[in-house]
Amino acid sequence: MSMIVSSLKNLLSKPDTVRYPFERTDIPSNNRGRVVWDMERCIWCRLCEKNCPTKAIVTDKAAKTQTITRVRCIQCRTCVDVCPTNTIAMEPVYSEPGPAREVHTYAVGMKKGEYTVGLMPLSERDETRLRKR
Amino acid sequence: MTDAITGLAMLIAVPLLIGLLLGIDRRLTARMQNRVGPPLLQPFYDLWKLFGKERRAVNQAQVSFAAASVLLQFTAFAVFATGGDLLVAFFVSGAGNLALALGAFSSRSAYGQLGGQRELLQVLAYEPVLFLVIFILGWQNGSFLSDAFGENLLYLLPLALIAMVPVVLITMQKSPFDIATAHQEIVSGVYVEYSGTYLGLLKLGHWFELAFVFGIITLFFSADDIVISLLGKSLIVLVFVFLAVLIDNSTARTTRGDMVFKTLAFGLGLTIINLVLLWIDVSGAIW
Amino acid sequence: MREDAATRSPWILHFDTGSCNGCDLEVWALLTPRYDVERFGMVNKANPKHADILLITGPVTKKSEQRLINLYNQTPDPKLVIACGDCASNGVPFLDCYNVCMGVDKVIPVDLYVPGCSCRPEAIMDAVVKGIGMWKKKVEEADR
Amino acid sequence: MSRTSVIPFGPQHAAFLEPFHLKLQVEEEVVVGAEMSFGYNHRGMEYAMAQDFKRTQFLCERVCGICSFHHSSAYVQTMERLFGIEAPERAKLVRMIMMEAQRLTSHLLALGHIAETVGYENMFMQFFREREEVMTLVNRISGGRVHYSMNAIGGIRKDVTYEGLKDIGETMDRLEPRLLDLRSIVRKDRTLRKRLIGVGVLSKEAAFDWCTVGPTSRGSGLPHDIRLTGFDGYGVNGVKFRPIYYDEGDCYARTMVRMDEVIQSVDLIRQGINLMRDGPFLNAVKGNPPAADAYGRVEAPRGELMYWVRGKNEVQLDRIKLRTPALVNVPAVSAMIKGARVADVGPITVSVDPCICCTDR
Repeated sequence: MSMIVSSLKNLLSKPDTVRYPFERTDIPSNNRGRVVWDMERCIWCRLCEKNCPTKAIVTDKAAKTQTITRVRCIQCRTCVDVCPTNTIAMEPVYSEPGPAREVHTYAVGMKKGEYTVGLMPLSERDETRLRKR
Repeated sequence: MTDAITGLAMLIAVPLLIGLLLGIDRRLTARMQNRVGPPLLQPFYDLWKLFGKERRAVNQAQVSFAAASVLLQFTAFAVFATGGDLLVAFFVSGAGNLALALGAFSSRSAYGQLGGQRELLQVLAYEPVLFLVIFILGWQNGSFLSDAFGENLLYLLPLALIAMVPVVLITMQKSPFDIATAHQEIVSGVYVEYSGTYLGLLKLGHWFELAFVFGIITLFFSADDIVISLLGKSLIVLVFVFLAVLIDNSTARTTRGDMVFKTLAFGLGLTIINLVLLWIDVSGAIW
Repeated sequence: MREDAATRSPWILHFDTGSCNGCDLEVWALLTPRYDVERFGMVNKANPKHADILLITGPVTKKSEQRLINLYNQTPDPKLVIACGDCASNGVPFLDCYNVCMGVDKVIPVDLYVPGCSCRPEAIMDAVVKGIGMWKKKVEEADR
Repeated sequence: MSRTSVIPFGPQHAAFLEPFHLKLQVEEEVVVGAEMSFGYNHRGMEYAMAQDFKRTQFLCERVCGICSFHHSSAYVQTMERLFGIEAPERAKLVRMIMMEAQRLTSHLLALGHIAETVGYENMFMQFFREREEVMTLVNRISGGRVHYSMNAIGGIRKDVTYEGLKDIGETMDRLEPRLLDLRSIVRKDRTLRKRLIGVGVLSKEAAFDWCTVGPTSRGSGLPHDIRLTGFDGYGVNGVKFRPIYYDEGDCYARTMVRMDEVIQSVDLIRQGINLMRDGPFLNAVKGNPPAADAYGRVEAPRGELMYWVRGKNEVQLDRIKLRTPALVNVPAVSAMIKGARVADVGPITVSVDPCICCTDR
């Protein structure tokens, strides 16, 4: 087969493209998208916080919250594996891009899948840089 | 008077048609690569966006050369559209290409230099062929004035028309002959140092150049009925665009030496054979 | 009118500032048949002078810092910077690495962050669509 | 009159995906000298990887996204040797299947990249279309498109299900005829052959002297393949393959090595699926790495990838050292590039498949 034949064949066949924003792409059900908490089950063992390779998770036992910085999470699924009570689950949906780096806080008493949105705390270096402006 | 009006109408309509043609070209390319491709009006969006960008130039000479290039290409097409001399249009268009190359040379960027050099090589490769085709057209027609073409030359000059294929490939910046704008080698060659409005100007100049080259192709066909004549002309152009896209999608880029040699051998060879056949025909030997 | 046309023709410049190639591949996947961003008029120009959107991947190593600044300065206004991936957003997988600036926003202003390591092509496409939505604001900024 | 001018290629250039700088000295359009500089991608990975041996499992995937699974396989293999354990057979076969799947994505990327550098846009698109098929497959199997995160010290973290294996087999059946079509196109296409044959020749002796590995050395007639040493699934009884090599040593030979290896990978994946038996998939390890050293090597898509680790009875490692294939292949470009035309610089550099994030780390 030569490329001319292949080109003509492609011309006559349906394009391979997924018209994404207008059409859903096939994200598989086991896709490592983002982690969510079902706070009813959390026993505050802090294993997820300790095992997170990028320190994306912060557990606050006093305030009864689990906080994750979305841009710090590398979707390694370690937290899901170590959780003894299946509190943490991996959703196939990926985190949304946005103009700010979001921090999601899951607290006891929230409905399943609900969270409050905050902004990523600035490091010292960031603050000095912003002050300069 | 009517001539002037048709000429004026052509001056406005044809660049718009060229934009549409480039849209078709991009769409067709995408479909051959199994993609959906951009909307048909994409070239207009691109151009409009470029005119809205920040004006930034490396030096003043560059801007003057860009302006010169556009003006010359426009003049070439205007001469053609208003029924002027083909030879004048040809040389003015060539000067436009030279201005483009000089604009690239005026910046000290290595890619610009290479692009300018390659642009000149391209001119060297396709202009003799184009010149010979124009010559053979004019000779057959008995006049070089573009509005004096009223005869159907397609069956007399088929080989000369085929010789236009590499010329169209080069002017449309299509592989295998897109060496002056070789994206992966020298980024965008002659256009590399231009940005925003000035890049938009050069793109517009390129549209005028294409309008002139496609205009020459349309001269091959003509009929008494104006509708048939227009239909035939546009059909030839569309066939050429389709061929260009097909060749673009099934070849790798050649090197510069190959390009010059192949274009010259193919184009000049075919036109000369056509010329010889015509000459034999005129003397009444065969056909 | 001006921003309307511009939003239909965002030309991109992709620059790898020390990433693991994961997000770079996804940027390339965008250009190829399956995702084909040329539907939105997006073309990879690889030339800062022609670009509108800068897709930056990687945590910005010390050596590519200056190059990134140069590319940013060479891009004519209005322009948009998208940090693709976790490492471009805040450099996180490379926490302990000594030679990184920890994120694109430490070097040049960033308009959009794409989370994910590596970020999915859909996420980058979402970011570009969002970026196009921000274009009007950008044009006004450039006019000022 | 001869005048040399300098053309800078990179760090940001259309032909390269990654940042590396190539300073070419050209006369007209003939290259008379080339100077390469690296380091744009140097993050300090070796230091970071020595901080926590558990985290390194994920960090080593981020050394390079194109051969992430090979990196993590090499690392866990080294750690298994350090701990003195062996992964179960099922885990080994899963590793082999995923490594070959990644080889498919990597080689299809390299092939598409070569087509792109010679201005063959359509072929680039075709290769990437097939590549996307493999990408979605590995996404379905492992949950990630680029970083699979499947390996664990002592086996794999999660078993591949029966449906998963069937899915792999079906995808390979779908993919194979299309890859064979592409191979016949690459074999026959005249313009591509004209651009690649005889360009960037690296003789057998030179390939040996420059210590090249992987497809670069196999394109020069050295049948050198680490898979023959039988690590992971390649050592399982019943897996058969022969290294592919071409004698010409030019860009076209290197391209064809990759093209044939793509077909070979499909075959190896099928063999792996057929040999798969039920059984354990993880021999978990306890404790910190002992104060000893170990090395492990795998055949990454670009060639031999070697990890060397020395533990110190702590979570931290004393030293981790990796030797990546691109590190030895890329310098060989300077031997191929002399006397080439500027137009050939792209194909020559890309034909060794430079992976700068591996080289610089």
